Amino acid sequence: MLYREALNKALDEVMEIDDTVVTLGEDVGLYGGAFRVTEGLVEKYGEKRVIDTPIAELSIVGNAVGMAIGGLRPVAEIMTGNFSLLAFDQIINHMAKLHYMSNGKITLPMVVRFPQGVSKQLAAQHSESYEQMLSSVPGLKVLSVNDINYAYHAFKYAILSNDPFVFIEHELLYNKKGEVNFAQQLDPFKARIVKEGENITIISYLKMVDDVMQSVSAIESALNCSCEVIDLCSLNPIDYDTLAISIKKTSRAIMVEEDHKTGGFGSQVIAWVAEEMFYTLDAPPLRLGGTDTPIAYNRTLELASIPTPDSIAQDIIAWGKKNDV
Amino acid sequence: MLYREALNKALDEVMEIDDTVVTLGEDVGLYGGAFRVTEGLVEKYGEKRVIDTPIAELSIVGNAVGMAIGGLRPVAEIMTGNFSLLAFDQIINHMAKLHYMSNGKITLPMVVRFPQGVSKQLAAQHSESYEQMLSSVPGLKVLSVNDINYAYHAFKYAILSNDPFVFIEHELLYNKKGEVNFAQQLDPFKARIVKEGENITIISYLKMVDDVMQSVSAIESALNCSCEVIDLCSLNPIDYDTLAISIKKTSRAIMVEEDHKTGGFGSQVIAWVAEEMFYTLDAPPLRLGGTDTPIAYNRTLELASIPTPDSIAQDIIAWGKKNDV
Amino acid sequence: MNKLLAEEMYYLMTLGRKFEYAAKENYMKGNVSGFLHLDIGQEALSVGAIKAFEKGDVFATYREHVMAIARGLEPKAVMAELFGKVNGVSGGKGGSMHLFEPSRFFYGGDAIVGGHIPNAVGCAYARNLQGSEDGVMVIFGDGATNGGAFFESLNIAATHKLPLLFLCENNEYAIGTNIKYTAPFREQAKKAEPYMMTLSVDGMKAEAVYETIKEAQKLIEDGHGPVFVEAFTCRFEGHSVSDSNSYRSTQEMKHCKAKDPLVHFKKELLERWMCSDKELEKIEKKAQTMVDEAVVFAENSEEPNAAALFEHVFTEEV
Amino acid sequence: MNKLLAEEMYYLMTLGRKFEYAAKENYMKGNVSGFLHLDIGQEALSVGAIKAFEKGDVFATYREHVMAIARGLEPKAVMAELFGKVNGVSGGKGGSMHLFEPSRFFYGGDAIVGGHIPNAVGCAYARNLQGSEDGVMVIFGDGATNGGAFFESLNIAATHKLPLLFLCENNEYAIGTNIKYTAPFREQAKKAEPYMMTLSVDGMKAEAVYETIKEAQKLIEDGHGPVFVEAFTCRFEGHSVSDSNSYRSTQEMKHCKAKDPLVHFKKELLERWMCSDKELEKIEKKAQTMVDEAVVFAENSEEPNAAALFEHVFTEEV
Ligand SMILES: Cc1ncc(C[n+]2csc(CCOP(=O)(O)OP(=O)(O)O)c2C)c(N)n1
Ligand SMILES: Cc1ncc(C[n+]2csc(CCOP(=O)(O)OP(=O)(O)O)c2C)c(N)n1
Ligand SMILES: [Mg+2]
Ligand SMILES: [Mg+2]
Repeated sequence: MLYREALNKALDEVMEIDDTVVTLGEDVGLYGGAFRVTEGLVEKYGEKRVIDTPIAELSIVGNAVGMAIGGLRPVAEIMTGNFSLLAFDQIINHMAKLHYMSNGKITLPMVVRFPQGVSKQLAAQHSESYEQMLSSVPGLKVLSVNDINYAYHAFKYAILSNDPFVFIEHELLYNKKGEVNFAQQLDPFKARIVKEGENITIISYLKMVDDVMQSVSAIESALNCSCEVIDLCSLNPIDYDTLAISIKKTSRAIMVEEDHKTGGFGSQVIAWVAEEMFYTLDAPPLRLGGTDTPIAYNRTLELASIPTPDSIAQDIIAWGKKNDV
Repeated sequence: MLYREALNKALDEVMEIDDTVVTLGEDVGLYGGAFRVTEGLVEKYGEKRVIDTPIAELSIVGNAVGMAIGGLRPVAEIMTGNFSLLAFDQIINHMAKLHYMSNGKITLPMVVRFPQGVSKQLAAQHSESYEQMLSSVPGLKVLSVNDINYAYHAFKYAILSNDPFVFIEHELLYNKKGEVNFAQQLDPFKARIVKEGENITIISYLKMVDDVMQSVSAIESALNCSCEVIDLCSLNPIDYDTLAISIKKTSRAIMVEEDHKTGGFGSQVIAWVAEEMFYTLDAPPLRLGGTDTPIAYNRTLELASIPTPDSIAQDIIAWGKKNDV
Repeated sequence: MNKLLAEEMYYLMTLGRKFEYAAKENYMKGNVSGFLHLDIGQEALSVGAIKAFEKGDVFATYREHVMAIARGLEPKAVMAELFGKVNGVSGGKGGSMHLFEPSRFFYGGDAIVGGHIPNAVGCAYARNLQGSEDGVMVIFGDGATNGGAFFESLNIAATHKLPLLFLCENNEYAIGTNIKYTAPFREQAKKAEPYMMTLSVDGMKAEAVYETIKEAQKLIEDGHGPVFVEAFTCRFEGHSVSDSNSYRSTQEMKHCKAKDPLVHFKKELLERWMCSDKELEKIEKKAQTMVDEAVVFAENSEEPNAAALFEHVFTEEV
Repeated sequence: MNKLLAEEMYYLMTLGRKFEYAAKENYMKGNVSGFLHLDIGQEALSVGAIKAFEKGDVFATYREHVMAIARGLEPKAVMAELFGKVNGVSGGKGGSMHLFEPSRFFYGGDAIVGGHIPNAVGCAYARNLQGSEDGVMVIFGDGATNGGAFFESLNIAATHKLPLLFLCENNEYAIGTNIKYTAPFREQAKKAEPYMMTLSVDGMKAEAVYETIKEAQKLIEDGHGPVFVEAFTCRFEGHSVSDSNSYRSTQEMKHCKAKDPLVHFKKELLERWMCSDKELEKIEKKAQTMVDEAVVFAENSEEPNAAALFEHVFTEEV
């Protein structure tokens, strides 16, 4: 099953059992979604529940908030992360706050989902990552999904939850293949240990988990060590318990993310490591992220601006040599 | 001179010498600005250069971008930080990127300024802080100003620069009194050492600098130590050099900010400290920030959700005792 | 409109006016804080519209005390909210600008100008899907009609023929800026004309407002899709209690106050519905008692406890 | 329109068409990547509008190659940009969607639907303040007319009577979604009617487009404030090269292609301007040569060097 098919299946199953679930967004109907996540749904559930919206992101989220107030469970798709900026007022001032401001009287069972990140030469207005902004907003639960099995279960969970979720995907993961264990009971807020190891904890999420995994054997042989790789899965809340257990074991923590390094999501993780795990650390923590430059169209520049399996291996090996790993 | 008068004077002087400078925003004209920063300017420069805009934040910034393309130097006011979310697409997708995407052909000499933060019981949709989001955007220079002298010089610098600036103010600073040294040559990107000290480096910015200063004597007597207090002034770029010198001296770093702690701006600073100053540190770094809750209207809850001089002193003293300061 | 309803509306308008003055007084005393936007001068509009739109959902702005009360929210729970107390409609967390009562289908209280309009559109979509007969009414100021959220909503509501009543309270000001600086014409209904039927009404006359909203509601029920109603009105006070109102001349204010909706409606009651002075006095007294009780209730209500800070961030903590 | 201009426009339309096919071919070969939005079928509109709006600033979308070339940007510099090369108009950093040439007052190339419209408004404001006679033209699709940025711009441009020409290319599709799902009517000019004069034109006819834009420009020069022009058109290809266009039936595509603007304009040239086949052949050849040279130029141009990544983030580094 492809990643996008897992999401499609999750949504389809929930729409089947609960007819308050609707999905809305640009081209989600007949067209099947820009990345085909909603394929086949309009044929099955009709235009009233699979809603092709105008290009009006503020309204996509704002309407979803109102639908939730009115008793529906909307799943709003924004075509690409960069366009979500147009909806930031609705996401942050409304979706995240109405439950609190109303002292719990209003509940917003809803999901806003979008793909983000560097795909292939889509240039600066189509390639950014906004998890650092959204995961810092109190009142939003933010999931960001590398694994297909996890994607299926976590997405379903988010749709059926009574809290507002932001579900962040990556353009380059949609065609990833994998298995879904439909019977599994999965806690979507629990980090996933992708690979166990003894000497370095490498923390990542979304697409970068795959890049990290590709770099691991080079790192392990160069530093003669073993790496534990953790996929955060949930960005808000963060599963600090799993991180703490791992770092206690390894005494070393590295964060790898695709976003511009300055102020990236990983700074929260590493700041937490520094505050809470300081006496456990045998080496300074390391953060790998993108350069602080808008994303360029040219492929060489584009790739030079984000971590790649090669650059990850190189940077971690250099860090390891410098810090006696 | 009041803080808001210093800003007013800076803008007035620049408008006087350069008639490409215009200012736009809601109520900036006849009304003189919600916080009176633009008072008297429409009378002096007319409605064409002091532009009362509709309540349309996306356009306020979007028009400013176009004015800059057209050869003006716009200073756009957004009434309150929370409303800036409506303009995030223009700030991040346009203002920050056009220079880069055009390979330098388009330049955007412009400033977007707004006040933010917890004032007094303005509730969740009028009290937030967004410097962590905006200072992580490549292509924007972000200043956030505690000091009146600094405010005057830095604001002037920003207006006259050819780069796009976000200039973040705080609602509770506008009536702060102080002196401006008009003759001074001030580097707006240099952090300001507010108070020298030997044992702890406390880093802050904007209003929190004042709260930190109020807490310092309690901390110093309780821990029998001396604190160095640094006002960052510029949030992007960050003056890491000044921080490094201080932390090398004190071996301890604390970050105090008003924003919700999770993912707050300070996480970037502390992550940098952990990565770059690890071997210098004698104690885990500490971050103090607001709770991860939307801002409540009730005054007690509101104050409980952000650092105050008392809570800062308490938290730092507790940290100091625990870590043998 | 029959006499009973007219009296009820007069009661609500009087209650609203007195409530607002009491709120202002308590702001001056320091019991109420933050932004306090008074509806004084606009009561005919708030009460007329809410009473006419009996069923269905209502989305309002930050200037919503009177609407909330007309909708049936208890004045004491509204006042306690202004005081930031735990018995306030939003538990003291929302304050003046954020009054919510889903059990009365009232989601007043958005402080982002125009931000609640897309929410109302979404709710109307839900009602449509659910096959409900009752539509949604969304109330906003003239200042909101220049923002993208409003325009997107016109388009979407018209495209889906949603049961949505757009009610624009045109008081010609957005804080201190007159509408002539920010829109090309005074009548904001023009903006809705390409999309839907529009009606306009003198917002200082309670009965006219009531009838116009009823007419709009009927159009919606008859399947005409969304309807836009513009009501011209005038606020007597500054934008909020902290605004000195210095941008409006004495002349302009005099002209404005000459149209006092309470004075006008009282005259109607006396002349057209043959109410006696005594009857009206009784109503006014009842309103005063209600407000006095509300203030006492708010004063005596508790502060939220410290734990409240962390409650209701989510429905379930992880 | 005289023969000389007609021939020039035919040249530009032919050049545009051939350029787009060459771009597509090079996309298939892997020389061009990212999103590549072709203008094939819409050349009469792009060329007619740009040639008519000779002076003044132009803001366009991501579907802007042909406009850029008509504006005088060198085809080889545009092709090199598509190749991501250092001699591209944006140094290889922008790509197909981000072509900028301030020296030709061309700021085409915004990839946020509707995002450039407020920028054009601001530029028109600047031109007004500077007392310039030349206005600004902003070009956008039918899909952009549902977004808040567009609406806010109508209001602001009308309020300030800005010298701004709104040009809507209505091809009835936003990616794969037909306009009937997202707007209550097909004619988007209706949305502008409350604010400004509107004109509409068959966008498949180069001369009609040219004349209509000239007329609009005249209205703006005469101080009528902003003008809205809607041109109905049809794109022959998918939304971008990676879109299979499966949502449009063979029937619909046949109908659409029957209106080929090149075929139509060629016929006009032969019949009305008495051009000879030979003259037109010469023009077509010249266009082909230009495109061939552009491809060779792009192929031979260098990649940007590694340092380019960090250049032009700011005008001055701190
Ligand atoms: C998006 C946004 N921008 C600005 C503000 C600040 N503000 C609050 S009320 C107001 C004026 C609104 O005027 P109008 O819509 O006419 O309503 P009225 O106050 O007249 O009832 C403004 C600008 C805000 N709350 N939200
Ligand atoms: C704000 C935003 N939302 C969504 C998109 C994705 N997108 C790119 S083009 C497009 C369709 C635009 O249609 P239209 O405006 O009619 O222009 P056309 O492609 O037909 O020329 C969409 C939805 C985008 N680029 N920007
Ligand atoms: Mg108003
Ligand atoms: Mg289109």
